[in-house]
Amino acid sequence: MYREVNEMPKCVNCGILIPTQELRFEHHERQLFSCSERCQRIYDTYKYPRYRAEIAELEHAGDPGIRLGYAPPQ
Amino acid sequence: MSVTNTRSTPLDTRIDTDPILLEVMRSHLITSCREMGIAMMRTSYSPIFNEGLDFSCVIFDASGEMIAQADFCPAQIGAIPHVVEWCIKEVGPENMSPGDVILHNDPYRGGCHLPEFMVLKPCFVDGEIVAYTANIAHMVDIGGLVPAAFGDTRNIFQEGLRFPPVKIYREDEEVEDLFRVLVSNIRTPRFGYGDLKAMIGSLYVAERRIVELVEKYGEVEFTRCAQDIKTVSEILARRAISDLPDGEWTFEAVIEDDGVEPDQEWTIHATVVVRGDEVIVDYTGSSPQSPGPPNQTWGVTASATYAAMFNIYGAIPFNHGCYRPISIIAPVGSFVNVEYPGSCVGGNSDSSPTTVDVILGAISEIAGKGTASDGDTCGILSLGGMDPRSGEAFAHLHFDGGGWGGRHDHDGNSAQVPKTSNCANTPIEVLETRYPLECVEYSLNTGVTGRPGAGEFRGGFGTKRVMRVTAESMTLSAHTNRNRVHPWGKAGGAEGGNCTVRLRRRGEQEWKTAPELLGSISSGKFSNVELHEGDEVSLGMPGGAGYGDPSARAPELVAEDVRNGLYTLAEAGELYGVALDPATGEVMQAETERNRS
Amino acid sequence: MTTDRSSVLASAAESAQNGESLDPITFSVILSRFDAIVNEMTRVLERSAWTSILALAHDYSCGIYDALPRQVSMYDALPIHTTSLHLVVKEIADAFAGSINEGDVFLCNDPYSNNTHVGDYVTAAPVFADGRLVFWSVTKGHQMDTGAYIPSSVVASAQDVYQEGVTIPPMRMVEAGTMREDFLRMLLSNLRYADLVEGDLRAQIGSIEKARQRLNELCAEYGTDTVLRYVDEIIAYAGRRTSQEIESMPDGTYTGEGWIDSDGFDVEHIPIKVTVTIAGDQVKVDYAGSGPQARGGANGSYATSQAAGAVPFLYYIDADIPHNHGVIEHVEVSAPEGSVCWARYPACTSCATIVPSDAMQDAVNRAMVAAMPERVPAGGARCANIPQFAGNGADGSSPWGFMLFNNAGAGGAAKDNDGWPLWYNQAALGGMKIQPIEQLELLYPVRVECAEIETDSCGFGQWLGGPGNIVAIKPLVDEMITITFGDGASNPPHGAMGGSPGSGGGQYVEDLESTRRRYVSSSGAFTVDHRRELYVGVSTGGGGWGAPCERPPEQVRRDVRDGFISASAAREIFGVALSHDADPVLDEAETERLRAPLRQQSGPPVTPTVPDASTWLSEHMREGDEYFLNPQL
Amino acid sequence: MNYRIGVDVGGTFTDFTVARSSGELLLWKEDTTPDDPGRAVLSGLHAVAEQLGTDLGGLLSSTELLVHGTTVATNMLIQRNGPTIGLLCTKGFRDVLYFRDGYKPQRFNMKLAHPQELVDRWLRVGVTERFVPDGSEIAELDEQEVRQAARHFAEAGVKAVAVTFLWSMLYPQHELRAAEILTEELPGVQVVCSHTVLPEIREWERTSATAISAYIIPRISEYLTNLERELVQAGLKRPPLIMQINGGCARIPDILRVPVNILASGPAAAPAAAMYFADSVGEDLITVDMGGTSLDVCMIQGGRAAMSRDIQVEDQPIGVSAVDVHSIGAGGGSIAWIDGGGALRVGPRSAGSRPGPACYDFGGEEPTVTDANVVLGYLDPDAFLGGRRRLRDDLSVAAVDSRVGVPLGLSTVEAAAGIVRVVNANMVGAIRAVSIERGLDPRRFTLVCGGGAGGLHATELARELGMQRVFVPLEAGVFCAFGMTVTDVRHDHLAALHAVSDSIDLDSVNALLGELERQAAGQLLEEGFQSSEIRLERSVDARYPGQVHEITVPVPDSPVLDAQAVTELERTFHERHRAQFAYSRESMPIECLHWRVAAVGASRGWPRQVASANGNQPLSAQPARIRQAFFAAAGGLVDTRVHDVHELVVGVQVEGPALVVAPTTTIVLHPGDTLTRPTADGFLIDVRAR
Repeated sequence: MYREVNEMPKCVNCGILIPTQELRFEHHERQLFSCSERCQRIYDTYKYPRYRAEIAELEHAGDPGIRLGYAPPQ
Repeated sequence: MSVTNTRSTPLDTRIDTDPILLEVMRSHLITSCREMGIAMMRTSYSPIFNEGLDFSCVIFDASGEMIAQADFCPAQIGAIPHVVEWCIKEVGPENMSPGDVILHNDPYRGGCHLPEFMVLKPCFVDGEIVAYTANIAHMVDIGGLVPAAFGDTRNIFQEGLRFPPVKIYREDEEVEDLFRVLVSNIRTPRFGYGDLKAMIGSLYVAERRIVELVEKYGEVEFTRCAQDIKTVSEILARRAISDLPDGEWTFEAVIEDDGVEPDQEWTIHATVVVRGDEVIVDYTGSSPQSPGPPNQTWGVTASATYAAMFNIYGAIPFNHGCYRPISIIAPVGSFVNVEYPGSCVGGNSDSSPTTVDVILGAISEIAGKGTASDGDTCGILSLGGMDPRSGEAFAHLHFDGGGWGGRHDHDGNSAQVPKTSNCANTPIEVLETRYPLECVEYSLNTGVTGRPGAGEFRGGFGTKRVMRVTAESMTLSAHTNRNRVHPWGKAGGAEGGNCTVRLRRRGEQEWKTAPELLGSISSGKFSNVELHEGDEVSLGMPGGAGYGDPSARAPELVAEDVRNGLYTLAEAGELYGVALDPATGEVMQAETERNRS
Repeated sequence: MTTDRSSVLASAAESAQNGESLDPITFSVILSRFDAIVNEMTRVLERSAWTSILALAHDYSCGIYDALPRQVSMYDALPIHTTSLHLVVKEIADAFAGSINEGDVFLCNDPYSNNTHVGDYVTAAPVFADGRLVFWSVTKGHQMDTGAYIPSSVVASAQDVYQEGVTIPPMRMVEAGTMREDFLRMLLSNLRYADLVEGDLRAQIGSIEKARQRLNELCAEYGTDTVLRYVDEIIAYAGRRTSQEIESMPDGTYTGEGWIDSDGFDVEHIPIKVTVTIAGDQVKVDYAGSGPQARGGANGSYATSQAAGAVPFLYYIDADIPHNHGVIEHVEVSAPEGSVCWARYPACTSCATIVPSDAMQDAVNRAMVAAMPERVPAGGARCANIPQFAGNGADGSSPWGFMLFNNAGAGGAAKDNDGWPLWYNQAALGGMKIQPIEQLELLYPVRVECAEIETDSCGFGQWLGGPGNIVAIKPLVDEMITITFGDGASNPPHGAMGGSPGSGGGQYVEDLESTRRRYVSSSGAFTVDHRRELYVGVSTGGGGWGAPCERPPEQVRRDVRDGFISASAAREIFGVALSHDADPVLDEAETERLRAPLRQQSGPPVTPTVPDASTWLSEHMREGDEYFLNPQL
Repeated sequence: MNYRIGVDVGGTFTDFTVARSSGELLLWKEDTTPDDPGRAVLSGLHAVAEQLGTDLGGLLSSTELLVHGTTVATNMLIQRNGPTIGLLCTKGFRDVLYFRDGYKPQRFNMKLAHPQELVDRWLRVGVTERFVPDGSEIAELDEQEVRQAARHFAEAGVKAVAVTFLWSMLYPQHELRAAEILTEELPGVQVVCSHTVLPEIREWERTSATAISAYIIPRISEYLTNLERELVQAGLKRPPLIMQINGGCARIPDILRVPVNILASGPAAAPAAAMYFADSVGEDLITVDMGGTSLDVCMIQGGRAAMSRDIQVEDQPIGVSAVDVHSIGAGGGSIAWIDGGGALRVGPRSAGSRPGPACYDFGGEEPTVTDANVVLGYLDPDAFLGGRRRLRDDLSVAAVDSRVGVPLGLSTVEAAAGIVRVVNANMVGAIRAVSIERGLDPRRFTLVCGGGAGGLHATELARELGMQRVFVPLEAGVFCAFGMTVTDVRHDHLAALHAVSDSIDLDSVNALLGELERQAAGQLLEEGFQSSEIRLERSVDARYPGQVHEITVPVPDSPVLDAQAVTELERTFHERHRAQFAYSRESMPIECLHWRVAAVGASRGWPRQVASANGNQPLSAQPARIRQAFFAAAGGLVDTRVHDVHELVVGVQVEGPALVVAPTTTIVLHPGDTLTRPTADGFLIDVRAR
């Protein structure tokens, strides 16, 4: 069935669209998507530690942290 | 599980391929890319290709990673790895057959913007995919609201026709009805069709070469070389990075109005983190995406990032290996990673140069040196209508050269398109033969608004072009930057000039901005203005910013600029404190000293 | 609908006597079977569609064509499609000649491949029997979005084919039973509400697939050759009856003129001129002299120009005659290329099915009414007051949009019959449906504030035009984007044989705080603020037929009692005097007195005879209100 | 001895069938008494009891099932002779009935008149009140306006009021309150609310069903309540059941809650009756039931009668699910008349039973189809209703002559033959509507012919349509009444509960289904069914999310709905969707809206013999053995043999021209037609093609 790009997952680290292969990984009991091993590592070692608080905020709005740095549009 | 190792996984540095063979193989591949380019240039219809060279030819290995390219448009080279990688993933190699060609231009799927058409061809040997060849090129018209695409579009539907991965060739056969769809939705079907065929033709050229290679050296050898080619570049890239001190540096700049909300500015904010042999470029802190077209797709942002990084790489064979040490973080739905159905046609041309300068700005903090900001706009004008001579519809995508920023050791180049797009200016004669336009003036832009920033090493001059409409009527749209924001100076250098788009109705004396003449929102970005025969449009490109204290500039250089008509005597005085003899133009040392102290 | 087909039997019997071994019962069974199959297609599409424009409003047509292709049945089709769909089917057949296989489905929306307009998506499947192509099973559905630069499938302000949406020339969508997913994905990427549109496309395909199965059954049951022989006879039968009908019309040359409100920008009152020639059993309809092609979407395509001229003759002849190729071939339509009736590539034809076509139909009615008053109705509503609403999904809602049909104008009166309400336009002749208000409110973030008859909106006459109505829509989220295409507000439906024109009607946005109103011409694009604004449409009534003073006073009394017309109109125009009770009492003596002078009056067979005749705006605009001609977003 | 009784009130006759546990049947016809149809029911039951050698009390006290059907309501709509009614609706929406679905059929027919609403516009009143889908009350009910409306209605003398507010099927508060006020302001005026009649979305169908209900309720409520009272007083132990348009029956209180269900109530029993003979006639049938006033046609394929939720009666949609019966105003009582254009027309106006056809001698002066049949010699004046009524053929002749013959310059017989030809053509049209016009070839079907007047026309209708076989059951004259004694008892219950299959709350769904099942089954138990005789059918209206219309799919038959059952449900939905619409989108979940439970009480199959001689003995007066009857094919009036039904034992064969007289109907055999009696059940006629 047709999937518009905005329905496809984005990499939790770099924000790129993940067309088909959904590389899932578990992170602090959360199911997350990343586009590659590298992004997963960068998320673990840089993005998450650095933005822990902001990410927690976003998660309340159902965003795993891909819209970091500004209030999500809606 | 949660990874704790903060370093990138240690690199396997063993290169067991004989270095000679590796070099042969690599140059062979690069030559193949060049051949693709030549084929493209010779067979394409549109000036943007055979003159503007706005395309890139690339070869990927079976794993979908770039192994070769010739020096083409960096903005495309940086994005194409992702386009190809995601394209292969979405279609699935198992669904590809020999002779298939896949067409793709979806900006939300790693692409740059709609006009950037990418064709991809799997190369088969004995029923196995051994490599892919791809060509990414800028189609002038793709339907939509604006002929030649660039204006103040508000969403993807206004920008034109979008192709997620779709097979346009099946087993060496044109998928005819799909071509029909394509040509019925673009204003210049003959060109569109011809250019697309040229792109596809170039894929066949490269494919032949690759097949030769594989047949000559065998698939195993070929595959190993492909791996090693990338590894070698990665090793060199990581070395270059390791030479930098670890640390974080931040820089930001703004993109002025998006054509929809004139008074709003859009921030590109980057933090460059150096960790040993890898770099993280984190755009967190950039603005949300704008309603108008200057947003960057993920691919554009990645390209700009790589383009900037390559400045510190130096001469490294350019392939996927170079990307591996670089990680990018681009918040979804932000100005640097636009989300469907956000508009984004302008990001690739006019925002990405600024992004590059932002990264360079940050890096220069690290590496010292650095540069002042370039003009950073392509000064794009989209013109479309009926050509009375051919009776055919035409669409012209016009861009011109701006001035680059002064470097720490020399002046900025003049009249050169932004560094993200090493495209050439379209020659006047070609312009006039191809389109119902007459070029009234084409010179360096020495005007006060546009002139470059002064500095020990001044910025380069932009161009000034005036064109007159020779058709009964045509529509003009524009997408330019730096109409209000100035390129920033460095190390005491003055800020650069502004871009100007002015219009003059036939028979009138004075030049007007689009808002003055037509009440459009923005003077730099607007869509489908009706021009009539004899109307004129003037495009002044901004000069780059200056590097270093102007008073440190060698007076002789100033004198030479004046001799060359770039500065007036008066300007030499006010900008550089250099006094010249009105009669001879010689530097008057004593007076100059006095002015400068 | 039950129509008495006894004439069918008679005719078949007669041809049976002519030596052909035709069995009258088999004849009418097969004739009705085709209609039944098309009905089933219609139902499948309506019941399984995803957007209200198809599932509720019924804006689509289904048909069966033979291999040539000739129209075999379009039982329940929209008139504008009835006489034009064969053209695009032929384009498709030609485009793929030689490579048409069982299980294929073709798609086309290209007005320059003889489709009607870019909003109409044609899906066609070849039907094979005994290994040969014998029929085409076809649906044409008006899709909700075409990927135009603003969210509508009918963008009056688009200036070329590139702005009005994605053009799909004949295209193979399903290949031997397998959907071409990559093409589908590509197509949907270029449309808004992709998920709904995919549903609608699949529903269209389902509908033609259903017909394919049924046609196979039919051939199996009677034998392919037999079926095809009866197809010939069915077409011949319609042809014979049409000949008889047209022969009974007075030979001669007749001219008529009407006007289109505007070109979508600043040119107003574009003339539509027609010359109709009836000779024997053939009709020629020529639009020479009509205005030049428009800058915006008000242009006709070749297909619509062909249809618009022919449709009136489909309702001049006996309604019982099946509308197949045998009828169509009796009417020949011509229009100058480059005119507003038939535009040149790449002109925008987004409104082709309605704006030019409705006026073209009514021009024929204007031309013919005096010659054969008993057959020709007064002018019907054109397509004004069918706005497309859309929200970009701000305020948390997801992007939404729908086309509202409930405010459509009414049909014209005919001799012996008052006009129907909700005519939509001459292209539909009442053949679409309104959306249940509860469905609208359930599916979209809007509230319907009212939907009722508008008093005195109908054309007056011995027979009344149908009444227009007033509908008020309150957006609940967003700046509601409102895109209206349409016609007839300043050039209202004409009255015939002494009847008066419809009101013309109009639309406005009311600011609920200041009560200021922004009146908008019959086409334009604007927004309605959900915090303080209300969209109000007042649609036109149809034209009246015959002198009002001939309408029976008791009938007029009930019209007033029920609010179709006002007491003052009854007195002044109908010459009927009534008491003021809720159930008024007729004053017969006074009525006689009032009617005497009215009976003396006489006028032209058709009114108005000049452009820009509507007085609705001047009657309704108040101090401080503004008027906008074709506003753009 | 136990009895099961079917009583079918037609426009002209009231038919009775009494089945005995021993298997014997008793058939009876009684004149309908339009002013108070109950009288005929009672007097008929008296007569029947007498036939059975007992009295009314004796009969009713041992009656385990009395099913009653009536076309009274249908005829009210057909003849538009109902009372003036009012309609109260949400302000701004008083034209819902007028706008309809905005769809014009026959759109190339410029002379097609717009259908007349059941309530004139001046009596459709809008009042301030409004709910919106999410349940918020954005406008309170303005009670003052309701009272004003009531006064307006009072002045207009309305007999009933329909209350139809937007969204009332979800939020009935305003309708309920408005009804209270109206009842209080308008004593004696009945008030019907749309949320009780048709609690489904779509205001037009709901409003129409409610308006129809209001239009018919004054008459039927008075009638039914009286009837029940009298029957119970007379000793009936179990409450009488009323035949419903859905082919099942229900109790009177249920009917009065949803009056629209009583429409075409009689004819809905036809399929049950017809299927009873499936062994001898097969399962592809077209049933026609021609009574005094209307002709009802029903299509049965593979033993299943077509059902529909889109039925319109006289252009008014009824919304509820119904046996797809097509009715037109054509019957023995249909009046022949000359229209303005000088054309001979028959119906839809009917003389009913009072005054009835001219020959009844109740003062009727207009010629009816029955009169024509008398004139043509098909009806034996002395044998009508087994001789219980002497027909005055002289009055028939007079009526046909004066009203048709003379004006058209035709002889009496020619005029009568014309009347029959016209009414046949009308009936053929009705049969075409359900067969040929749906692309079904009637020649594959057997014409099952019921109704007192059916046998008179059956062979001609068949011939006209090219049908070869006609079946006339012994019970033809009381066809539907008979059906009622063999029909199932059925109760439909539904409730709205929104659920999407991928996030479905199984507990609440199970709770809801359980509740619906308790209600439905409970009713049957009260009505004396053993739980072993009760069958529960569960279904749900579902669609893909985003779709507009639903399809009804069966809910898996597991005691509780679990994840697996949901998967099952999804699968069924995809399959049905593909079967019906030729495509499905299996990657999508499904959205469920209305949950339905039908409880069916299976009718106990009693042994069955021939309708007992003694039951009918007194009915069968001796007919004249030879009569003059008109047969065009035979060149006019010819001597024709007349057979009594009881002479015709199984295996007999009769060649036309001939007349076969049964107590409740007469069969006309035209030259070339051959009648046989394959079983005791009835007669099979092989129709000679023209």
